[in-house]
Amino acid sequence: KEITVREALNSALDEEMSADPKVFLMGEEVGEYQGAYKISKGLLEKYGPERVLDTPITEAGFAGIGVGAAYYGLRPIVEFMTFNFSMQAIDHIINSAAKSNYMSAGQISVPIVFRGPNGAAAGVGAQHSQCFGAWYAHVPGLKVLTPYSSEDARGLLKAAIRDPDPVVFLENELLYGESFPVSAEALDSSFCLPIGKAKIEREGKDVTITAFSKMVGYALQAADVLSTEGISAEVINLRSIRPLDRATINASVRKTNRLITVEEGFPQHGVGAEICMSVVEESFEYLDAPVERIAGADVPMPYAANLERMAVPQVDDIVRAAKRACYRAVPLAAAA
Amino acid sequence: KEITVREALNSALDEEMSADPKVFLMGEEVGEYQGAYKISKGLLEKYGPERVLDTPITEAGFAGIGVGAAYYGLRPIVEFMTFNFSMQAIDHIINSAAKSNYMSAGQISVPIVFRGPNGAAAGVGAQHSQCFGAWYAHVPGLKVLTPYSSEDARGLLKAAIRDPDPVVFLENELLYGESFPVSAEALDSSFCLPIGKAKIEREGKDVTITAFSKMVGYALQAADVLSTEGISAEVINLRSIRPLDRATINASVRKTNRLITVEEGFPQHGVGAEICMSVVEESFEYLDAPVERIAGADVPMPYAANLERMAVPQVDDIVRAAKRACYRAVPLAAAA
Amino acid sequence: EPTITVETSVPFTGHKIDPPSRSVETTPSELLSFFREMSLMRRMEIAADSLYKSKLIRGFCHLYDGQEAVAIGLETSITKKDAIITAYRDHCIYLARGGTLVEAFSELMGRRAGCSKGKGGSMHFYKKDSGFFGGHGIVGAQVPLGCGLAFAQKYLKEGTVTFSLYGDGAANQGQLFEALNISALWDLPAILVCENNHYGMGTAEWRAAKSPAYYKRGDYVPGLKVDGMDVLAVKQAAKFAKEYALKNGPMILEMDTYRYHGHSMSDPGSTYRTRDEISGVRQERDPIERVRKLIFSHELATASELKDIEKEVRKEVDDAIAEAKESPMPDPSELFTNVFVKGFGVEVSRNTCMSFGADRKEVKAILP
Amino acid sequence: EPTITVETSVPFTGHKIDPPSRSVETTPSELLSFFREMSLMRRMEIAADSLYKSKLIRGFCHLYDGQEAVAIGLETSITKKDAIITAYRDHCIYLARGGTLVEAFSELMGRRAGCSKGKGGSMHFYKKDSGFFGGHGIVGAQVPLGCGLAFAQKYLKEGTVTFSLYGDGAANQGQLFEALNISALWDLPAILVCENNHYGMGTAEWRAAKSPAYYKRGDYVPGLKVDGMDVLAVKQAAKFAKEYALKNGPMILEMDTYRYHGHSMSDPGSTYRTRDEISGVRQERDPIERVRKLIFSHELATASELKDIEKEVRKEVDDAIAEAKESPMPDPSELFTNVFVKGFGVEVSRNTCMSFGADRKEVKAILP
Ligand SMILES: Cc1ncc(C[n+]2csc(CCOP(=O)(O)OP(=O)(O)O)c2C)c(N)n1
Ligand SMILES: Cc1ncc(C[n+]2csc(CCOP(=O)(O)OP(=O)(O)O)c2C)c(N)n1
Ligand SMILES: [Mg+2]
Ligand SMILES: [Mg+2]
Repeated sequence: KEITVREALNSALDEEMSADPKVFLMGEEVGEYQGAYKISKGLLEKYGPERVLDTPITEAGFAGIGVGAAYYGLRPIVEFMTFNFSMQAIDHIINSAAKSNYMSAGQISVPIVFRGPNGAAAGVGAQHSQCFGAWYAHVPGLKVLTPYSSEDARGLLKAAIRDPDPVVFLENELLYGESFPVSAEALDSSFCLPIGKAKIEREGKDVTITAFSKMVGYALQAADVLSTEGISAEVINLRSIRPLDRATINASVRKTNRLITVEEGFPQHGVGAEICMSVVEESFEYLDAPVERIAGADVPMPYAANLERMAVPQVDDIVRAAKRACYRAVPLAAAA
Repeated sequence: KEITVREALNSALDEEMSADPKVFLMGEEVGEYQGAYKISKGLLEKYGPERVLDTPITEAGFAGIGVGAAYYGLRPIVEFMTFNFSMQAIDHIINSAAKSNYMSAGQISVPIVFRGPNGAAAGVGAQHSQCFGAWYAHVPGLKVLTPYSSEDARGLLKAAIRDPDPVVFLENELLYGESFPVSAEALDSSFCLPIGKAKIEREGKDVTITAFSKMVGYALQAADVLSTEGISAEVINLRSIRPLDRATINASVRKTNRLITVEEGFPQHGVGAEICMSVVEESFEYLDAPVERIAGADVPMPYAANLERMAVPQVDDIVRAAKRACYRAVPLAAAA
Repeated sequence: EPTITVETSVPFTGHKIDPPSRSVETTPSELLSFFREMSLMRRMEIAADSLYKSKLIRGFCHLYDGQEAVAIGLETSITKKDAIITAYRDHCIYLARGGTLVEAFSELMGRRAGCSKGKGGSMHFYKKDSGFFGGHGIVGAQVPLGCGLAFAQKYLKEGTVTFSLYGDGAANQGQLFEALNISALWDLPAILVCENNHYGMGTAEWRAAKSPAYYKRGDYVPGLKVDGMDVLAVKQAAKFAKEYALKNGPMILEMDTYRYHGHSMSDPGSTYRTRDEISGVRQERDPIERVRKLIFSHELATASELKDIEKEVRKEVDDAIAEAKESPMPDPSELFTNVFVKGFGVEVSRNTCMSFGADRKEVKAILP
Repeated sequence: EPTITVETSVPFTGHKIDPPSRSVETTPSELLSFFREMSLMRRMEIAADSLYKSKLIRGFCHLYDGQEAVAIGLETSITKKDAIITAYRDHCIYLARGGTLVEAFSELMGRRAGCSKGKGGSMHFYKKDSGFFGGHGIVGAQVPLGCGLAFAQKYLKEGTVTFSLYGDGAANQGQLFEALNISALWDLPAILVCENNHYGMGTAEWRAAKSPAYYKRGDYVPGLKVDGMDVLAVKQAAKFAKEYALKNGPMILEMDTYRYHGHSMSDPGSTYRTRDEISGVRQERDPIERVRKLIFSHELATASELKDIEKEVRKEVDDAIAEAKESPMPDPSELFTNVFVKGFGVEVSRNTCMSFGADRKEVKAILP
């Protein structure tokens, strides 16, 4: 059976709301409008205005209210219409949510989910296209999840809602309408994925490609192309950026000896940099080629279609990088 | 002659305000109180309340006003009492300041400086100790400077104020009172340092240590210790995290073949990760040992003195890492 | 030219201030130009709708039809030395400030001839040389920015003011209250203009605001409620506010207006309001029809003369679209320009490209 | 026990609401306990000052002496099921909510016995089991958080309320206006308590607020101005506000109060206000002295009996400090606990330690 990512998210919300009366959803247009991207369709009707709350366009205010409700023991799901607007509320995500359990030595836990579309959409320009993966994953106390497929979306969102800690849940608008096959198991209401575990989407032996969110699809396409040229690529869907599944990444690199990281966000201090560092820290001697980073261009997102396309990684960029890594052996280390 | 970092910053502000009537200073307690950390001492008296403006404790409001004034052609210096509070204004720093020149294809430039103490102070706990270096340096359109010495403070702040683009200027409270020798040249009112250039604080041949802000001093101390053990460490003071001076870093690593990165901030997606990536990208074959990252512990900052000390790098951590790098040669690459 | 005195549709309502008179002076040529300019805006937005549907405009696109009287009325009372800043619903403000149709359509289609060279898009129009500072996508952000423009005007002793336009939804944003307090403390010539079109996306004003009396929301700052569908009322209010702000500091103008289109192109605009409501406004309050009636009642033009203007306007728009379509996409090298004022230095560009993927030569080769 | 009726020092002033009566009922034992508890707080803060000066307390430390009547008066009218949240000036609120001196001093000195096990410090006290939710360092942030507590109370149909305390400086923060609007829309039992001590750090209220009438700043939300130096007035106001909020939604209480100390330990507190001002308040409005006088005028205790209480209090504080000093620093392993509720899993801890420097074994060895 196939379902869209939108259906996956919607059903995860629905099931968790039905399982736990402390779960509620708040955000702009989540209720009567059924969600700006229709993720919350039908929930207001089913759970009523006490549990599906339309807010004014005041992110700092409603995110703070969400965090306070979580202090008290409720399980809020706070939707940002897009994560670009989470910057207005970021102090509450970092200082009020991420740090409270630590500062209170465990007295004040914060079981909250911040969710919404993140990163580049199509044609929405510089202020509406930023990826916040690296920023949030920089900060201890948060968990940062980045679903790709419908299974990811369901399993990770359900995990996030049940989790006792603050979770930043980064969706992708362009994936909402995409369909993916899902197993019967993944459709069961008890289904849940572990937080902090990457998924090997495709096994391979010549080169490892890490990606998250929409870029997982690109990495898989690149792996298809590469296989026609005799290169066997292993594709890792990170699923969680914090905690980062260093074990899975390093095990794969120890097998393939080559690594390409792919992300749509800005390169500097990005996800690729951290993955490179983690492999250099743990598996340096296994690397047969320099790690290659494919990232968004280091510019604000342009509007024009041709520039926009150049500003984000394309399948072909991944293919070229992988080929480069595979055909180039590492020179012997220079003498000390 | 020696001057403190506080005097260096104060004189830089004073000179640039006197040189350009479009430069003004705004922030909490910058005027009558002479600055929460006395950086703006005497400026209200000298330049009057039109150019030294005490603001209410409303960071989003006054940072937005600052950015608007910069759109119009003024050169605002916005002081955050500490950068922790810049999160309330971060949308203006990112979306209103960093992206406007790009979105307007060059029509709306934003000559503004956001400055204040950043990172860990002493005993101020989790909400007042965060380093925002990696976050801001993630974002194109910003320049991010991190002075260490009095010369840095003067030269970089003057450069920042004269620069036509938005600059995030990250000071360190614990350095304000420290004295450093300064040359006559650096005391001249025409003095200015180039943005985007690192400084080799100490030449060496066995291992490269990169650091910024307070950690430069630790790295220099570590280099002293290492030299007594026959290890010659090259210490790079980054000065600018964005643009990052990849050329200087890579040239050094190509010489020493070993790299230790030091930062007080959180490790994941931090400055060390980016430096590692940039060396892997450009100088992989020169590395004789894995890059070692020394960073703040991956936890919110604890208050207790013993925990706090463990949460930030100590000189000894740098020394140990450098020794490890120097005594360990890189194994041959595993066969592909 | 004779002056004509017209009574505004409804009286102004003041908050902590005596409202201006309902009698507004105008002239035949002014009324005719109102008609022409508002018709041009209306036509531009309708054309943008079609271009969007034929996929020549992408992403978000927020249309202004219905609200034209605000843009035109404001412009009538101020000069290009006064500044305006607004949100993403910015096409018509841009036009009112002197922008051209070709630049507007080119920007909408992401072409080189666009006012932001195709890099900004629908939400990010600017015309700094005539005091238009954008075009901002983050709800509410433009208000502190506008107060900052007013700060600069006062700092430079220019004797000019800034109008910051924001919606009823934006009116609840905390940063407005912060910026207003500072503006009041510092007596900035900042005029906050709430374009109350009664919906923020799908949310009716009363669902987003406990007190939807936006002209009163400045509390200690005076405010004026204005019929934003009556261009002469807007003209009168803008003049009044400018004089007030130069002398006393900030003021709020609430413009009672209406957007005919949905919020943006993905919103049909009909799930949260009735079709009757929309057609009622069109019939009774449309800003262009109001001016048409005034022109007729003062016998300034015949119905067919106005039809001719409408035809001209339509042609102007069609010609501009044709011209904009001829404009090429931006040169690929533009991807890396304008990040900083001076462009990237060589070293910086190298870094950047490296990060971007080591061999994306098609971009890299043409960098400085 | 007989009830005593006392007139508040000054009348309440209401905004959009009829104020409660000036006549407050109390009892001899209540007055004596007011005296004792406020003296204890006063003594605790003076002792913290000394500990800071002898470097046993580090970093920021914000003292509450002068403002004691607010903490005590509130507590008198509510139960531990009602919630309180405040800023960094939190020691005495913690005490009022039932926290112990030993835990307070231990926290201040970063010891294991601290209410946050030494990990929070001066600004981050909590006592969730009796409804105290901190202790927040970011000016203004506690107000939306408090409204969120009120949201939960309403959601769970508990019939309780939340008091969110904030300063006059914080009162200008935009997030307050955002949270208040939402609270009003949703009828949350949220009471915003502005502790107006007339200075935000070195800034006098009128320099930071165009309208320093904080009880009116809710605009459409009712407010009450209260003499925050009069514990009985605070008691009356808290009772009134709780009843109101449960029925109608949010309300603002402005407490006119005063901090004797500087803002924090680095501020002498005398550059932006005169010594006369401070001593004037001490002489005429001190909350403890007011109660002392009431006790005398109703002949509930003699001067020497009150002195005895003060001696007891002093001893209590000294004993607590001695005990707190005995408490060890936190175990090094605590560095990595409480980041998440369930602690780090093994793999995560490995990652973390790696990032932290590959060999910092002293920490790593003791992790799970
Ligand atoms: C901070 C922020 N939150 C949410 C959005 C998404 N958004 C864009 S426009 C809009 C509605 C704004 O309504 P209003 O202020 O009334 O202006 P109008 O669109 O009616 O002109 C929303 C929610 C945004 N751009 N910025
Ligand atoms: C957002 C933010 N900005 C600045 C600060 C620094 N700061 C801490 S307390 C304070 C003054 C607050 O004054 P007020 O709200 O009146 O409370 P009081 O200290 O008088 O109790 C400032 C500016 C902060 N903690 N948070
Ligand atoms: Mg609206
Ligand atoms: Mg105060």
